[in-house]
Amino acid sequence: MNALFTLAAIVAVISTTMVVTRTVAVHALLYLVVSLLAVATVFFTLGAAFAAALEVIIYAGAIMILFVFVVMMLNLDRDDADRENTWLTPRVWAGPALLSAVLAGELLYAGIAGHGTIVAAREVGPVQVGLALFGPYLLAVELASLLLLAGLISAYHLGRDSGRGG
Amino acid sequence: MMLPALIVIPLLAALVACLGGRTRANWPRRVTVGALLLDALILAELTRPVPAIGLAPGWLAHFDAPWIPQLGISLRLDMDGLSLLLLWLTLALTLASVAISWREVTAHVGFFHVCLLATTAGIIGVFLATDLFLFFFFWEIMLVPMYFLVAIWGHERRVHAAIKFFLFTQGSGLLMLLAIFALAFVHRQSTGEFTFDYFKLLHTPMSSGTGMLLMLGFFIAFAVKLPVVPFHSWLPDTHTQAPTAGSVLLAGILLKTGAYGLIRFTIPLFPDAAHRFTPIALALGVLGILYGAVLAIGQTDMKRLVAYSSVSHLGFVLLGIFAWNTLALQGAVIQMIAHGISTGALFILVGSVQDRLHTRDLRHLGGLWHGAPRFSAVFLFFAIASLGLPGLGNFVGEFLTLLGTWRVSPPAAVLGAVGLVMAAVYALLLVARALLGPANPQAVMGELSGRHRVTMAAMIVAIVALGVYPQPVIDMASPSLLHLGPLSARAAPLLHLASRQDQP
Amino acid sequence: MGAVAPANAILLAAILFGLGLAGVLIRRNLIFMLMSIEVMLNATGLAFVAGGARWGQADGQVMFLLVLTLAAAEISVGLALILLLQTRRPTLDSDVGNRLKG
Amino acid sequence: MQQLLALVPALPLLAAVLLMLAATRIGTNGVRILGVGSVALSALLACRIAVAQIGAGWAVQPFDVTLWHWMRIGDFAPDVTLHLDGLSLVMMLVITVIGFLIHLYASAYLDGDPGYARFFACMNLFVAAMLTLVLANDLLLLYVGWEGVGLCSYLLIGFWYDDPANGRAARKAFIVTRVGDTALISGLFLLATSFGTLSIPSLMQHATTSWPIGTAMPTLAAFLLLGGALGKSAQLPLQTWLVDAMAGPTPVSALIHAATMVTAGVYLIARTHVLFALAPDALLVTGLIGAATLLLSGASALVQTDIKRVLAYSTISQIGYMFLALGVGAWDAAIFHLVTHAFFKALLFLAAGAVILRMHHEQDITRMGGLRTAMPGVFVVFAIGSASLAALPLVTAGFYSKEAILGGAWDSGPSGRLLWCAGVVGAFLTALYIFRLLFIVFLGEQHRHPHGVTGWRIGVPLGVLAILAVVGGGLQTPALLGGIAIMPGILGGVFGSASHEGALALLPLVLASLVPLAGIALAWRWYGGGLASRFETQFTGLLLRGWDFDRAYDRMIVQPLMWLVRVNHHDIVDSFYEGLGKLAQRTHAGLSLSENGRVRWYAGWLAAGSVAALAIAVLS
Repeated sequence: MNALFTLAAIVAVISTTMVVTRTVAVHALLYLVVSLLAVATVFFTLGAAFAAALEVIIYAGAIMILFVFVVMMLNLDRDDADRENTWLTPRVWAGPALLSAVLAGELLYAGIAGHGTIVAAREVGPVQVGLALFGPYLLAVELASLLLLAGLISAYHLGRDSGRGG
Repeated sequence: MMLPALIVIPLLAALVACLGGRTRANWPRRVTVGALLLDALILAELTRPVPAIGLAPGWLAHFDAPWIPQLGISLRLDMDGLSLLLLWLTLALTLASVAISWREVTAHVGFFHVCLLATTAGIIGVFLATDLFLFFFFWEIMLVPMYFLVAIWGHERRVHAAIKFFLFTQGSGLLMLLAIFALAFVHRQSTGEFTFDYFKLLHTPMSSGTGMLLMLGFFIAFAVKLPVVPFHSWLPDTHTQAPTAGSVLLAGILLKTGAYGLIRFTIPLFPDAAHRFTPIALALGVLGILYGAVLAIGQTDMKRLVAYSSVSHLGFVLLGIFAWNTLALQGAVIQMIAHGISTGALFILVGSVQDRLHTRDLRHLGGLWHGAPRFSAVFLFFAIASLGLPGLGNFVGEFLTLLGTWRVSPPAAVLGAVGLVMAAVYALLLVARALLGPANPQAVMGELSGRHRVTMAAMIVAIVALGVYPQPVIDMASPSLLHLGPLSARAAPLLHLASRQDQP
Repeated sequence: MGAVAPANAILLAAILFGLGLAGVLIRRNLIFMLMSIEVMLNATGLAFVAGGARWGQADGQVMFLLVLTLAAAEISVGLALILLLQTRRPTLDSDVGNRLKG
Repeated sequence: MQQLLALVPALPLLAAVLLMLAATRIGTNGVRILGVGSVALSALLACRIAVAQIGAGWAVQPFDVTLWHWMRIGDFAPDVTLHLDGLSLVMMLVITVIGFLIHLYASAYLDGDPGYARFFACMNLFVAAMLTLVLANDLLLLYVGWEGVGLCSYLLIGFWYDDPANGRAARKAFIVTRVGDTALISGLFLLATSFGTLSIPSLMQHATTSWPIGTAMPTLAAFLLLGGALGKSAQLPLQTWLVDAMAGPTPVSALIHAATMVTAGVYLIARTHVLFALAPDALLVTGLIGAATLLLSGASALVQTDIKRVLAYSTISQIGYMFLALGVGAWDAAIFHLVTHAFFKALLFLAAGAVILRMHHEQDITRMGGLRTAMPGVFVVFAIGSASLAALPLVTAGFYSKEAILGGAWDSGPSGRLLWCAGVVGAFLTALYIFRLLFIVFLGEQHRHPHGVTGWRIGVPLGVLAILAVVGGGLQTPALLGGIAIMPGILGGVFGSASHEGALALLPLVLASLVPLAGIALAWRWYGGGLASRFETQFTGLLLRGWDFDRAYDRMIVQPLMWLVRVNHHDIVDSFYEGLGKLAQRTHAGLSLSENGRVRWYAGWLAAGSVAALAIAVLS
């Protein structure tokens, strides 16, 4: 299990790095899917099978499909990729990268220094999650549904405008 | 009931002027004049030799009504001779402002007169209120319409000037508000009563440090208004940019609220602290006289020059107030009135130059005498009044002030007298650059209009009368200043010592 | 089979978050920025799940579910906006869209 | 009759106000009648009052007229009270009579000037102010007249306002005298604070009773009053304005120099002589200043080429004589010289004016010459005036008054002898420069022909003044020469009975009378043939510029002040507040840079903030 975790983690990090650095949007998108799948594996190793399934279905499935559609509609071509290249000079990325590295370093430091004993993960099954969702978190679930509704309506509204060509 | 009427009538008139001003341009003007005359009638009724029954000696009228009794705030108005004098000055100069704006102001006539009346109402309130909270209320009320007067009808850099004016006065006003609250709390600590009543707050016992801090709070608020160097710098900008009527109101009356505040509040409320503050106040007064004069000499903008001369003149008022004797105080009061008239008149004259020639720049003027001898003669008259020629009102004020100051500090009096020499320099430079010299084809202006002429004539008569027979003014003001009598008596031994050391 | 330590998962989350942030900061193309945001959200979800696994409680996964909802809603609106922008202005450069400048 | 005293200053004042208000309506003739008539009436009234008040032995019955109470503040109660005694009577007569003659003359001199009415309004105001000055019973009222005189001099010197130079001269006159006035008003403060009153009689009484001779207080007070007097009377170091004051029309110069203004300082000291007597130091300084002024400006007069500037320096010099007299305590001699000086200086100015008028406003004497034949009348009166100024023995008024002064100086101890020497040298200089002027202008070759004739309104005043300049000496003569004592009689009530005449030694009298003759002889030798610049040394330029006082003041006072004014033109204090505003604006600009609308920057700042917050949380 540990080996699987390690492998998945390495894949996740590498593919995420690729997401950030690719110039062609579709490539980046594919790497993102890989990254999400790797994280889904991590979830699985952590004993959160339900979350892993959701990650694959909704993230890697539904959301990424949205991305694909949009990227297709945008008609990105060679020029866009070249432009991305010109935007990615070291002068541009050095500062933000350093900042992010510092932040990540701080988080890592906090993660390492924060706890005393290492405890193994305990499995949490879909039943438990379901009971929690429709028990104490009922209100949150309802709010989330409202949020999704709002997202749906606004996306529809905006998309309709864009369909008419503004 | 007459005292609140004095304040309410202009406010009501403002409402009426505003409502009817849409269609007929002269309607607001007439309403304003009517309201001012009505006020003047009431004031004339109040100007009687015998005070009403049941009032403390020196007080002429009284009004009291509860406002926020829980906090000890009431609508308390009282009038004594000093207030009465300043109210007369207020009404007269407001009337003059209306008269000279008759033709000059054509945009938003209704709102202009609303602002004028609202300012007047605020000023009247300031001169009457004897509840500190109410006083502060009026103090702030007079600012806002004045701000609009400058910002809407002013000249080139009016917004800058208006904001500067507002920031200075508002900022210093907040200091005063703090001091007022602190004073009320100090009073409650010592007596258990929470009140803003002026008469109850007099003689509030407090430690000397507290007294000094609170005194400074009041002093700075009034010093900004007066204005005292180094708080003067809003004044030249505001005066320069304000419309003529605004300048007249500012110079003539608004500045006097500062002096009034010093006489009415700062000194009686904190006599000991104020007394310890005397050397600094005298130094500031002298500094104001000289600094204002030096700056006035260098100006090429006529309005700015007159504005700086105001700084110089009001330095005398500060000297007079902090000289701690009746002579100097009387001098300060007369100087206030004379300055109101003479500087107001100068602003009117400069305003009419600006109105006709569209410039106030002395470098482009000159030779006005050729085209307008009468105008120039009047201009010369007020310039000379402003440099303190004996026989005119300003001289009486300056002389008495300096005479009183000499008792406290001869060097201060001598330096003040040096200021008179500088006054001659700037006044004559103003005259020479504007009026004298060869005829200038670009600067030909006609004579004054009828309304201007009447206004000017009245002001000339007033300033001459003040110069040759100031006794009525002195008599009217003396009871109010005698309130300060015990203070100066208390101050006397100390001062005597000081003057001993100072005298050669 | 050795159990995975949730602490390590937290570390992974931190790294992914950092990468995502770097993406947001570095990329000028809105599409890439949105993707990077997804990465960051995902990292957050990972942290929640790891926390839940540490204590054996369902709350971590509930939170992940909520984050997921949020991501879905956000991405749908965001993509719609991108489409709109694309039709209005022929660029997805985030630096050009600075009309909100104070 | 006593109540009518108020009318003496009131008539010219009223006429001035009327002239200002109704100038355009009454026409030139109206202006003439009103302007000249008011002073004439005033002069008649003054004479009538004089006749009524002068009793046996020429003693004057003093009286007061209180017009109204000016103000009452506690104990300080100055009144508007007129006081007539011998001194003010003499001054009043001089002012009104000479003033009237000058007005009459001016009515012709200024014919056709567009500012005719304005001119007479100012002239009348001038006379009114001067009368107020001399009749005031209260120093405060005196100060009103004092400043009023300054104002009128300003208005009249700058009368031809087209030329900015005239305006500058007028401003200079006003401001320089005002410097002196500052000293005077400080003296007023001192006196009023010490005694609680400014009424002259009670001041003098208080001073004698409470201030011992030679102590600090009377000395300080006397010095302050002296400062005022120096300014008004154009004595060192405040003499510079008077020469420039020649920018005004000639009648104005005559009025300023003869009847009004410059004599005010002499009058002030004479009026407060009790105080000065308490301050020997101040008196000594007065005498020394007088002597120095006498010599310095006499020397300057030697080289001037402008006819009016010669006379101006001459006036400064002659007032120096009066100060010298005051300095040695010869009060009545000073006033006597004031009177005779008024006669001959008015005569000289008016005659010079007649010359100038007929030479097309030419004032340069190097372009004149030989006018004797064309203007015999003017020549005669000018010669009489010059003789009187030079103190030609026995036949001129100037001789008697100058002898009175020198005699007074001779009698007053060792310092007096020194001053006497200065006076004698001054007498020599006086004779030299005035006859130089006379010879250059009237003798020698004729360069230009004068035009026109001299009318009666110019001729009559000249004639009257010429007579006065001769017979004026009859007011007071030394014992050796008849011992007439009209002046001492009139002034006796004020100064006490002085008795110089008995003590006057013969030797100095003779010596002093011969000196002017020597001066005239030298002038004849040098300039008798008309124009010749004999007196040319390297000092000439310095003398011409009046010893460079102007330049020194310019360097020491005017330029530093103007530098300050220029530097501080924009108000340093204000720049502090404006700086606050600028600071706020800069801060705003800086902060709004961060608000650049670029979402990545916001994210970056967000991240930076998180980094900082985490760093605090983690590392602490």
